[in-house]
Formats: sequence, C-alpha cells, structure tokens
Amino acid sequence: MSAAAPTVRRIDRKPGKLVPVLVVTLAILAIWYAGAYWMNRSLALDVFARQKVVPTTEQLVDATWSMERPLLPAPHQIAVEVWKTTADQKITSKRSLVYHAWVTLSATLAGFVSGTLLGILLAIGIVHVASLEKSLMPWIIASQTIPIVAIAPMIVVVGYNLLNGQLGVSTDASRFIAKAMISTYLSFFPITVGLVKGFRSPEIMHLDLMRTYSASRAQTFWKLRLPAAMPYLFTSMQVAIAISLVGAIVGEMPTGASAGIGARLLAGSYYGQTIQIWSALFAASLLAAILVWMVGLGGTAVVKRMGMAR
Amino acid sequence: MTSRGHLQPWIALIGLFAMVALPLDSADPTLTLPRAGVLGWSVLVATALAIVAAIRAEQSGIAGVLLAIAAHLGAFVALHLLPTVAGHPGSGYLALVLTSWLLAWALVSELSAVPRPKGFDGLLLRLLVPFLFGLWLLILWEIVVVVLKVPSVLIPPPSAIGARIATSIPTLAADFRQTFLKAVIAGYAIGCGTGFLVAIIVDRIPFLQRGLLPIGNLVSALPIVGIAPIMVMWFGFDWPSKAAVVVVSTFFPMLVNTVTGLAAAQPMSRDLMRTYAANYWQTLFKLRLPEAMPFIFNALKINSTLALIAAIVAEFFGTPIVGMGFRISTEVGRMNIDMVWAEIAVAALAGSVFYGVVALIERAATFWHPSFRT
Amino acid sequence: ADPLTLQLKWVTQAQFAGYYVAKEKGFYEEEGLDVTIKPGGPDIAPEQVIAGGGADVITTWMPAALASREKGVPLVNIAQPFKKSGLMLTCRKETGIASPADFKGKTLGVWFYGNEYPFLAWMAKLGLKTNGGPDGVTVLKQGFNVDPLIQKQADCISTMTYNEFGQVLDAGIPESELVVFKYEDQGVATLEDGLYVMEDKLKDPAFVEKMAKFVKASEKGWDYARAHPDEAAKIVLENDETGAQTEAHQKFMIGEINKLTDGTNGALDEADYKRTVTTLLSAGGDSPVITKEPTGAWTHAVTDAAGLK
Amino acid sequence: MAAGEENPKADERTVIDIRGLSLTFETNDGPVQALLDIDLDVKRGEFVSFIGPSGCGKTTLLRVIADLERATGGSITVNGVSPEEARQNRAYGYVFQAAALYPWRTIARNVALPLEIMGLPKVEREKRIAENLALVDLAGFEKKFPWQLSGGMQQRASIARALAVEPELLLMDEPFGALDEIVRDHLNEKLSKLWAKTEKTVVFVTHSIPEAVFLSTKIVVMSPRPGRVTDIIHCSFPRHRTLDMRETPQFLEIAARVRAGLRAGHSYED
Amino acid sequence: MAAGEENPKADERTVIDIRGLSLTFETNDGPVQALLDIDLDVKRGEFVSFIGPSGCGKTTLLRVIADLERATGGSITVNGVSPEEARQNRAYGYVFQAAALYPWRTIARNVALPLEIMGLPKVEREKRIAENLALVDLAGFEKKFPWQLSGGMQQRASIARALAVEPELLLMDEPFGALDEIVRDHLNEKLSKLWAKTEKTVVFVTHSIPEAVFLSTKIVVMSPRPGRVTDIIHCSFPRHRTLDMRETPQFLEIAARVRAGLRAGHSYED
Ligand SMILES: Nc1ncnc2c1ncn2[C@@H]1O[C@H](COP(=O)(O)OP(=O)(O)OP(=O)(O)O)[C@@H](O)[C@H]1O
Ligand SMILES: Nc1ncnc2c1ncn2[C@@H]1O[C@H](COP(=O)(O)OP(=O)(O)OP(=O)(O)O)[C@@H](O)[C@H]1O
Ligand SMILES: Cc1ncc(C[n+]2csc(CCO)c2C)c(N)n1
Ligand SMILES: [Mg+2]
Ligand SMILES: [Mg+2]
Repeated sequence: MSAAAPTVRRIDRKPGKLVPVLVVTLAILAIWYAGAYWMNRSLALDVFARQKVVPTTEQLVDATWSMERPLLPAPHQIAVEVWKTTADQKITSKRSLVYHAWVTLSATLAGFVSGTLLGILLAIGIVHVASLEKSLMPWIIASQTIPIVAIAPMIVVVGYNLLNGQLGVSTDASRFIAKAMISTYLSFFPITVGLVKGFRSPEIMHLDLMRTYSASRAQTFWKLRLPAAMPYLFTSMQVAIAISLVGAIVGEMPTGASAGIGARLLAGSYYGQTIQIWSALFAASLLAAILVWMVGLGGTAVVKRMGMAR
Repeated sequence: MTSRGHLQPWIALIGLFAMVALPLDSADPTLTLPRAGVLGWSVLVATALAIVAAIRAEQSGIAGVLLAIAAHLGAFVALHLLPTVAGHPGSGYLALVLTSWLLAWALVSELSAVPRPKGFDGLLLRLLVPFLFGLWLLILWEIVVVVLKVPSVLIPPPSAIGARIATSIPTLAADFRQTFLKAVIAGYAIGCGTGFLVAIIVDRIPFLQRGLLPIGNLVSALPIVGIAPIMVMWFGFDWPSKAAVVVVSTFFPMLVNTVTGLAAAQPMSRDLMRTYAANYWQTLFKLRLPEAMPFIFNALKINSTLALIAAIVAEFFGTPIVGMGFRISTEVGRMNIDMVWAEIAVAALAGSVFYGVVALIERAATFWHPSFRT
Repeated sequence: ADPLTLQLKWVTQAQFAGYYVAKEKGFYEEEGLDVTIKPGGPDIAPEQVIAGGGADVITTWMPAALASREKGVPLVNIAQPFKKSGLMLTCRKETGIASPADFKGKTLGVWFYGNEYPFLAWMAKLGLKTNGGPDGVTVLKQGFNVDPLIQKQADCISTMTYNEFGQVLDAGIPESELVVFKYEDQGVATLEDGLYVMEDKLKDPAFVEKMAKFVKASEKGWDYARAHPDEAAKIVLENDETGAQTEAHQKFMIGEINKLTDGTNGALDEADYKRTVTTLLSAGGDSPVITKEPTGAWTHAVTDAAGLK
Repeated sequence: MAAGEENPKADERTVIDIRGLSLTFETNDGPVQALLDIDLDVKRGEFVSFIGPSGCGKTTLLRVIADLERATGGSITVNGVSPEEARQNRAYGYVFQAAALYPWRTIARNVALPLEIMGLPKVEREKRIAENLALVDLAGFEKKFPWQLSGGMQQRASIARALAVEPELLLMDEPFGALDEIVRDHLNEKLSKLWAKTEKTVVFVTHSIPEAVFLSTKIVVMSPRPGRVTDIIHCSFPRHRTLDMRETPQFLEIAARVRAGLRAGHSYED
Repeated sequence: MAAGEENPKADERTVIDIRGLSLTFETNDGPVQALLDIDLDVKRGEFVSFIGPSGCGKTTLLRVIADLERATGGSITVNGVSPEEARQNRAYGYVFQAAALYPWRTIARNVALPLEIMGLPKVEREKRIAENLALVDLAGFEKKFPWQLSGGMQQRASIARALAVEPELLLMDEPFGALDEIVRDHLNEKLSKLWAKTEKTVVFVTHSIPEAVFLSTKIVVMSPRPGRVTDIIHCSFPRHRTLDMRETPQFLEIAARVRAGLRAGHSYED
C-alpha cells in the first residue's frame, strides 16, 4: 500500500463541532430528564398523596417534570422561564434576564480587565524584584484564602459607603465599583500565578542569549519572557474571566440585592423559586462560556499570529 | 550587600531628625522622643547606628542586625506609646512609625539579596522575609486602626484578633475540622481528580473533546453562590454539600489546565514516541503527563485557595452550627468582628500552608522545568 | 431637599412598604426630605453600614441593635413602627410535634446573622440544649428559603408570618399539615423592625428635627399602606430592582405586615422594650447576646418631636 | 495492496522501497517542495547514507521512511508494508538530529524509555542500558539529567537510546554531528562492527564524506530545491572495515566522486 | 580591579586573560569538576580555537568568558574588565552550540533581535539582516519560522544573528557542527576573510581538526575529567588563507600535532 494521491500536504481541516455538540447535548438532556424524574419523584408522590390519588406512571412522570418547586427542574421548564424573561421582555425591563446579564457583565469585564492588569503587574514585579517575590508572594496567596464574602461587606462598608456616602459617587456607580473590586480581587490571582510560571518558562539557552546581548530587563521581558508566557497567559485568562464572573455575582449580594444575575439568584432563592434560580444559573453559565470562549479565541489568534501554533 | 544606591537610609535620616525634634502627641507638644526616657533614647541611638551602617553599605551582617534592632525597637516604642496618643498622634509619632517602617523595608531588601544558603538555614531565611513582611503589615494595621480610632466593628486591631484567637481555640478548631478537614479536603480531591480524569477522557476521545468541552465550559463558571443552595437542597446541610460546591469550583481550572498541558509536548518528543509506536497510554504517561505537570500544578495551586473560599462561602447557605463559614456569617451578625477576623486568620493560615505544600510537591515533581533550574 | 439615607435590613419587599409608600407618595418630599432607600440582604449588617457612615438611619431587629450597642456601636431606637413580632417556628405535623415539649431530639432550622437570639432565649426557657445532644435539639443554620421543611431535612423551620409561611403554603403544604409556634404566643417575642440611629448624632437638635420629620412621614406611609394594601404592594413591586418579586406574594405579605404594624403610632412602648431585654438576658449560653441591661438604648425624643405620642 | 504488485523488482530482501516520492510543505509563505520524485530501494543488511547540502531534504526523507511525515505523492513501503504499519510493528530505531532527551528523566532512564514501552523486563533493561551507555562512553553518567551534559554527550545518549532497542532497521539523522573527530572515528568503527556482526539495515544521514564512504554500502547524494537524488554510489568494501582503509586509493576515489556530486548540488561558483 | 595589576604580561592588546581558572558544578550526583587550572590569554586580532573530546569543558570555558557561567576559582578579565562588565558593554557576539532561535519569530526577525536590543534604526537593521542572511546562504528564507528550516539552516541563521551584531569579539560554539563539508568549507573561507579584513578577535569551539588548523592563529587542545588545557599550538599561516593551503606539509604537520594531543585526551586503547 502507498501514500499516494493528494498533491498538497496535510490540509488538516478540523472536523466540525456541531454534530458532537448536538449528540452530547441530547445525551445530557436525556440524563437530565431521567434525573428530574428520579429526584422529584418523592415530592410529587407527596402531592398526590395529599390529594389522595394514586397516580399512573404517566401522571407521575408528568408531575415530576412540571413541578413548581422541584428539586431539579426539567430542561423545558428552564427553557420556558428563560424565554419568558428574555424574549418576552423589553431588554431594559427589570424582568429581563438580558438586562440583568448586562449589569453583571459590565462589572465582570471591568473586574477582569483590572484584575488582569493587576495580575500582570504583580507577576512582572515578582519575576524581576527578588524582595517582592520573597515577601509578597506568600501574602498574595494568603489574600486568596480570605473568603471573599467575608470581606465583601467590608468592601461595601469601607468602599461602597466611602464612595457613595462620603465621596458622593452615585449609588449605581458605587455598586459597580464595589462589584468590580471583588472581581478584580478574585481574578488577579490566577493571572499572577500563571504568568509567574510563564515568565520563567523560557529555555535557559534563550535567556543566556539575552545575557550575551546584555539586554536590559525590559528588553528581555518584551522580547523573550512575554512571548514565551503567552500560552500561560491565555490559559490563566480563561480561568480568570470565569472567576471574574463569579466575583461579580458574589459582589451583587452585599451591595444590596439589586440588579444583576447574582441578585436574581438570591431573590430566586429567598422565594424558593427553583426554576428562576436555574434560569439565572443558565444565563450565568452561558455568559461564562461565551466569555471563556472569546478569551480562548483571542489567545489562539495571538499565538497564531506569533507563529507559535504549528 | 551590594553598593546599589539605596535611597531608604537617606530618607530615614530625615525621619531621624523629625523624631528628635517633633512632638509625639499633638495634645501634649512637650512630649518628644528624647524626653520619653531610656526607651526614647535607645530608639534614637539604634536608628542612627542603623542608618550609618546602611549608608556605608558595609559587607556584613552587621548592617542587617542593626537595621533589625532599630526597626523593631521603633515598632515596640510606637506600640508602647499607642494608648497615649490614640486619636491625637503628633508628627513625631508619625516620623517614628514611618522611619521604623523604612528601616524594616531596607532590612527586607537586604535579606532578599542574600544568596540563599542550603538546608535548614535557607529554609529559615525563606520564611523570615515573608514573616517580616506580615509582621509589619500587622504593626501598621494596629497603629492605623488605633490612631485613627476606627470602630472595631469595622476593622478590629490585630491585638484584639489575637486575643480572640487565644480565647477561642476550641471553637476555631471545631470549625477548622468541619470546613477544612472534611469539606475542603474531600471536595478538593474529588474536584481535582475528576477534572483531571475528564481532561484525559476528553483528550482520549476527540469526539468528546469537540462535543463536551464547549458544554463543559458552560458548566464551568457556575457561580458558587448559585450552586450552593442547590447543593444544600441535594446533599443536605452537612459537609457533603459544601464538598460538592468545592468539587464544582475546582473542576474547571483543573480541566482547562490539564487539557492545555497535554497539548504542550514538543513536536520532536512526540515524534520520538511515534518511532517507538508507543500506544496512547504510554505516550500519555511517559511524555505528555510529565510535560503537562507544570500546568497541572498550576491548577492544583489555584484550586488550593479556591477550594477554601468555596467551602466557606457555601456555608453561608444553611449548615449545621459549626464551620468557618457559619462562624463568619453569624459573628458578623453578632458584631463580633474580631471573631470574624480570627476565622479569616485561620483560613489564611490553612490556605497558605495548603498552597505551600502543593508548591513543595511541585518543586519536587517538576524540578526539571526551566523555572526551577535557574 | 435635605438628603437622608435609610438602610433596610432585608431586600425590597412589602415588609418595608411604609417607607416605599412614603417615598412614592411624596410624604418625605412634603417634609423637605430627599430619602434614599438602600435595600439590604443576607450579607448586609445595617449596624455595620451605619457605623461606617453609609446610612443615617437603619431598620433592624432590637436584639441585633442591642448586641451592637454592647460591641461599641451606640445605636439608639428612635421609633418602633412594628408593634408585634412576626417570627414563628413552623413544623410538619407528621413529625409528631404538637407542643414545645416535643422538640427534644428534633432538628430545627434557625436563622442566624443576629436573628437567632429570640430562639436561643426560648430554648433556654424550655431548658433544651442546642448543641445536638439527645436531650436537646439539633440546630441547623437555615438558608433563605423554606426548602428544608419541604424536603424534610428539618422538622421545624423558622418562618415569618408575612413571608416564609406564605411560601410553605404556596409549596402545596396545607395549613392542616402544619403546626406553628408564634414567638409572640410563647412569651419570647422580641421587637422587630425598629428605626435606629447613632447616639452621638442625637445631640444635634437639627438631626432630631430631621429624624422627626422622617418618622412622621414614614408613619404616614404605614397608615397609607394599611388603608391601601394593594396599591402598597404595587409600589413595592415597582421598587424591586431584581424584578423577581411576584404581585401575589407581595399582596399576601402586606396583609400580614399590616397586622404587625397595627396598634402603634411608631413610638416605642417601654413595656415591649423591657420584655425584649428580659428575654435576651435569659438567653444565656456561652456567647450571650447582651450581658447586662443596656442604658440609653432608646429615646422618645424623636417621636415626641414628631408629635407621635 | 502488496508492495510486490507495484514494484516487480522488490524481492524478499527489500526493506525500503521508494518510487516517485514527492513531498510539499505548506507554509505561511507559500509551498516548499522538499522532495521531488525520489526513487530508492534498500535491501536487508545494507548500510545506506544520505549526503547532500544543508536543506536538501535528507531529514525529510528519513522522516517519511519513519512515518513521521506523509508523502504527498509517489509510493513507499517499509518491510513490504506502509511506513505506518512498519512503525506500528516497531520495525526501526530512530536517532534525531537533535538529542530530544526528556528533561525529567536521568540519562539512564532516557535510555530505558523505549525499553519500558516495549515492555522489556527490568533485568534485561538494565543490562542493555549499561551496555549501550558504555558503548558511547557514557558509563558513569547514568544519574545525570540531560541539561547537565555537554552537547556531544547528549547526542551520544540519544544514540545509546536508539541502539538499546536493537532494531532490525536503524534510521540515524546525523548522529555524530556534535562529536569530535576522535570520538567520531571511534564510534564509526563501533557502529561498523555492530552492523557487520548483526546484519542490521542502517539508513544514515551525514555531512561527512569520509564517514559516508567508510560506513556505507550505498551512498545517496542529494541536491536541494527541490530535494532530488542526484547520484547513487555503491561501495563494495568488505563487510568488516577498519579505519586504515581510509587511506586506500579506492576509498579516495569514491570520496572524490561523492564530493563532486555534492559540489554540484551547491551553487558556489568556486 | 584592573587586569594589569594581577597579570603583568597583559598588554593593551590583551582581550582575554585567564589565570588558574577552575569551575565545579554541583549536581544531584556530587560535584563535577568541569574546568581545572586553566591559563590562557588571547590578544586582539587572534583567532583561537578550542578543540577537545566531547565533555572536556569547551562550552563551559566559552560560557565563562561570556559571563554565562561564573568560575569557582582563578581570575579572568575580558577587555581588561570582568566578564560581567564586558558583557554589559556588549563586547562580544555569541553563537550557541544549538541554534537557540525564538520559535515565535521569523528568521529575519530572529536576526533582528540583537539589533533591536542595541537600538539600531530600522533601515540599518534591514541592511544587516539582508547582508548576513545572504552571507550564510539563507536569502529567501526571511519569512520562514525556525521549525520550518532544516537543522543546518537553523544553525546558519544563528550564525547570521551573531555576525549581524558586528562585534569586536566573536565567541562561537561549534557553529558549523551541523553543516556538510562543502558548506562548511565555504563558510570557513568566508569567516576567515571576514576575520582577515576586520581584525576581529574570534574564540571558536570546533571538533574538526582541519577546520581548527585552517582558521586559527592559536589552537587550544583540551582534555576531559577534569577539563584542562593540554597543549597550545600556534599556527603562523598568513592572515589571508585559502582552502588549498590545506594540502601543504606545514598544515598537515600541525594537524597531526593537534590530532596527537586530541587522542591523548581520549581513553581509547587503539
Ligand atoms: N515543517 C516544515 N515546514 C516547512 N518547511 C519545512 C519543514 N521541515 C523542513 N522544511 C523545509 O524542507 C527542506 C528540507 O529540509 P530537511 O530538514 O529535510 O533538510 P536536511 O537535508 O535535513 O538539511 P540539514 O542537513 O540542514 O539538516 C528545507 O528547505 C526546509 O526549509
Ligand atoms: N549545568 C551543568 N550541570 C552539571 N554539569 C554540567 C553542566 N554543564 C556541563 N556540565 C558538565 O561539565 C562538563 C563539560 O561540559 P561542556 O559542555 O563544557 O563540554 P564540551 O567540551 O562543550 O563538550 P561537547 O563537545 O560535547 O559540547 C561535562 O562533563 C558536563 O557533564
Ligand atoms: C440569612 C437570613 N437571615 C434571616 C432571615 C429572616 N428574615 C426574614 S425577613 C427578615 C428581615 C427582618 O427585618 C429576616 C432577617 C432570612 N430569611 N435569611
Ligand atoms: Mg537534517
Ligand atoms: Mg559543547
């Protein structure tokens, strides 16, 4: 046998993602429906028992998939709720998920951008200043073990109230800044850790080369460390943007349940609206997935442009 | 010590003059350091000696020792005077604090520049620098909070937190056991484990890589706050529901990092495996996993802190009446902010030790990586 | 107009209808006040907010206010629009609980975050330990909702007459399957939603004057809410930024709230205060809410100035 | 399809059979024709050297044989089957132009790598590691990590790794490039002896004309842009060779022919 | 400290002055004595070659000169100052044993790297890139990435990168290791011409005896374990050299002496 025929080498067309995604989605939906039945069964049986009816299997299945406060809502219930809160509402309405998603997204992006910048700055400092690495790094790590929700009220009191109460920044802006601060706080860390690793990843020989040029630290940084750290940077950024979103959502709690996906989640939770929680969760995940995907896309583009992808 | 032109000692010299001349207490202009007895004088002398040693930048540990003595004597006197000047510090007091701080900073720079000796001394030196940094963080915190009279329900002084820790050891220990030893450890192990396994499965089965990863990303960023109530609904009040939250939040970093790491092997190394007709698992274990280790450890490190936060946050949503998160949320309501900070201190300590252990394992396991070879 | 910030204890809901009505109906404006209402939430301690200067006046429960006072945040009650307590323990009948005597060995859901003090006082009165032993009760820190009862994770849970109890009913459990114990009936009721300010500010007559205007206008709001419950519910709904509240539930809530605000003009009844203090002092335990009888924790100066006697 | 159908000449001793093989790389900068219309066959027990100017496609051709690169035209069989199947049968050992040692393994464990993969028992592995490290004069460096070795030592380690497999077919890409003359002569002799003794087939890329002449039974001279075979020279020296053979007129004659072929591939006007 | 104080022999033409230099590496496996008691001086305009068996410390010595490794004993000055200062003055250009090209830069931009660092204007940069790529016969490959080049081409690119700097002192670690004889001869000639024309000082590591003899004014023969200098051989050929010089008896004689020194450093019993 021989490897003849094609005249051009390796036109590696990546196989599409559509079919696998569809198949996996269908499988997950099937498992989900089964799970919904299984988890809600005893609740549904309680309801029937209260009404003193013995349900047929069909009735039971139907009931588990249409409960108002299920343990696990059926996918179509979430879909309906999402539809009702997106397509059926003006996007500026407080009842529109799109509006809430936007509120959260803006804080997420602000937090992500500042977290990334902070993370990069810290990583640069740590890689270049020995006393920073030795004294700061342990405390950066310790800072991340402080439970954010515990310090969030303090951010609110010290930050939000300072801005809003003493500095006269508008309520909305103060809230936004407080949320973005929490996002920043959470997202800088993966960036710092990943980048420190990345900045130190160049081959020894490549660093030696820079030494022979007596390149300044800045030159070594821009021309060697930074390019070499790119794969680390983008992986870290993917983690960071997901965490930023979590931060923004967490930050929506102590600023006074207001607008945003976090507030939706909480409100849903106060009133036992399981389906509303799930639809907010769905919105959050969708948002996260889009953000992570976009960062990934940006990363691939940059790495390709740099000629590192083969 | 090299002869790099340090600015710090010169600024400290200005501070020294200010310490001599200016009053410590704005309510009592006659109280200056030279008039504060033996302590006051010893601070001035120590500071002067340290400045001279630092400026002459002599090749020796002497400068370091002098800096250490002056900085900490200064801190001691500042703390000693704290009750007297609370609410009305004089400019001399500020000079005392800032100068001591500056000397401590100079000390930290000196220590960082020292080539690290081997063995136990090296370890001590490694720990000394962050310890000093933290100590000064606490000293300044104490002084700022007391001097500015910040209400202790907002930010308590470290001394109050320390006192609270001392009197609440049994409670703190019980909370630690509940949150860290049960929820965090279990959740971390399961979360990192499944993240890793799923990454391998996804890597092994390209169909899943294309089908599951996009959907996996969907699940990835489920906010802790949102899933915590659901997990309580599903797994009950006790620690398993907290562990479940930890699992969900550690899963994604592990998945992403492992998938990236598995792709990191050099083309030539891969070719080598091809020439051996190594099968998938052999290539995985002998080439791609070792090459992925730096990435995997990256995730393990990020997760070690994330897990703790997740478990604590999860406890805000229904728990038995023990646990670090439980304590934090209820004590905030009771205005026992010192207890809240005591828990935070325990969390920070536990988290840092956890991280440190992972970092040590990383060093041992990826000693060959360029980042450790320099 | 004179700006003033009110920090609520909880999210925007009919529990605070009086303030929202007063704002929407222009009652504050009539008094020359420009009132900002900050909604709260589970992580907001209004006591902390006011200590940090983020609010001029807050609503909170008296046990929490007195606890803060001991911790160095000198809060003073200037008015008490809620006469009665809406707190109760709701149990499923099938657990066999018929009276407080049956609590032994059961699992009870309790709200913490400063709301647990009346419960601890009650248990102390019943002589039950709360650390999970066989001759005490097992206490769970209850989350925001009533799921533990519906999912049978707890035998009893804390509910407010105006909120969570309605949710239990909404969840399909009929009243006939429930047993409720109102704190009010058990003699351990403590004062809820009062208005508190920082003590030092009260030295300024102008501040007292401003607060008097605020309390007066708020009372007008509460009166209006009692007279027009449906409209009040709508006003609350419009002010809910999350867009998550339902009209039906807010209507139910305002109905129940009106029962609690009835029978007072906003001035604190000293007898209620005494009872609250006694209850809290009896709570005991290893971390008591208050260790000694507070002094100066309330004043009539504001309500007097507002002409509410 | 069986190799025989396509190439009637191939007999049972044919190890590598290449007909009209071409390969084009796609680059950001347009296609690069790396190999054009290569014909070559290698019989069992032959020692074939590729020689040619830098960039003429020697590495590429060796990689095609090893199934590390896929040809875009023509046909190739290894042991009568496709390179892919041959690779899966572990038909060959390969020495890369760069050492390609794994930094997390010591030298001994780097040599152990292919043996582990083939599932050899530990005793046998250790025997072969010791043997082959001694062969390339690296005894005593077992426990060092690759970055602690000099360039030439790394290259020798990678040769030991390939030899330890004891493959029937050895593909070597400039294995002695980073070695000095003495070591090189020494290893040339050892390789030649090994080959004479074991009847192995070797395909060898080199830049050194004497080396090629000394070792080979057949020298393939290549020229670049596009990579083609310009000459195939047979050396009929006895199987057992010694270094002094390099002074014989026959040797010098062949060397001259190779040099001429090589020079033709370069565009230098000298 | 000035070089003169310690070494009275050093005159103003001394570029490198090494006295009693030693270097020990600490490894997991105990210390490795890589260099022992080296004495050497290099004058301006000299062409010095290091030759010796694999692992004898040639690279290490070159790295000490370049301040990439710090000696653990003895003294060394470069241009009269410490290697560190010399490096900071950008006193030399260095060619590594492996190409060490940055994978994310094209060939042209790899050559541009040191020029960017030295802050040369764009026009000048492009002139030098074109010139030096042409010198190593890589014109036309400007836009390729390193991994799209053959091993020898990569090595030539790295030579072009070092030459583009136009340094007074060139340190080259086996620059022609991966090149075939023809290209090697060709580049040897070019390098020799460049050196003759510009009065550069070159320190050169090689494995090839003819190459060393052809290029050098001084050949340093080293032997391993521990790395020592065993012989220093002066070649007094004219500054302008041609390849046919290699047939002269004088050349062959020097080559023989080098070979003898080299063989002494090996432990082969042949
Ligand atoms: N991955 C690749 N992508 C694009 N072009 C490539 C690639 N690999 C090799 N080439 C090109 O193919 C040609 C032949 O390269 P090859 O490595 O086979 O040369 P070689 O004969 O081994 O040279 P050398 O003696 O220098 O190692 C070169 O022109 C090179 O630029
Ligand atoms: N980083 C290191 N750590 C430990 N040992 C080292 C290190 N670098 C080199 N060595 C050892 O030092 C000795 C000299 O190495 P060096 O690279 O200088 O040899 P070389 O003469 O350049 O050899 P080659 O011709 O093979 O390149 C070797 O024995 C090597 O094992
Ligand atoms: C975490 C948490 N704490 C308390 C309550 C109970 N609650 C119901 S209404 C209200 C406001 C009182 O003014 C409060 C505190 C809760 N549901 N969740
Ligand atoms: Mg090649
Ligand atoms: Mg070398």
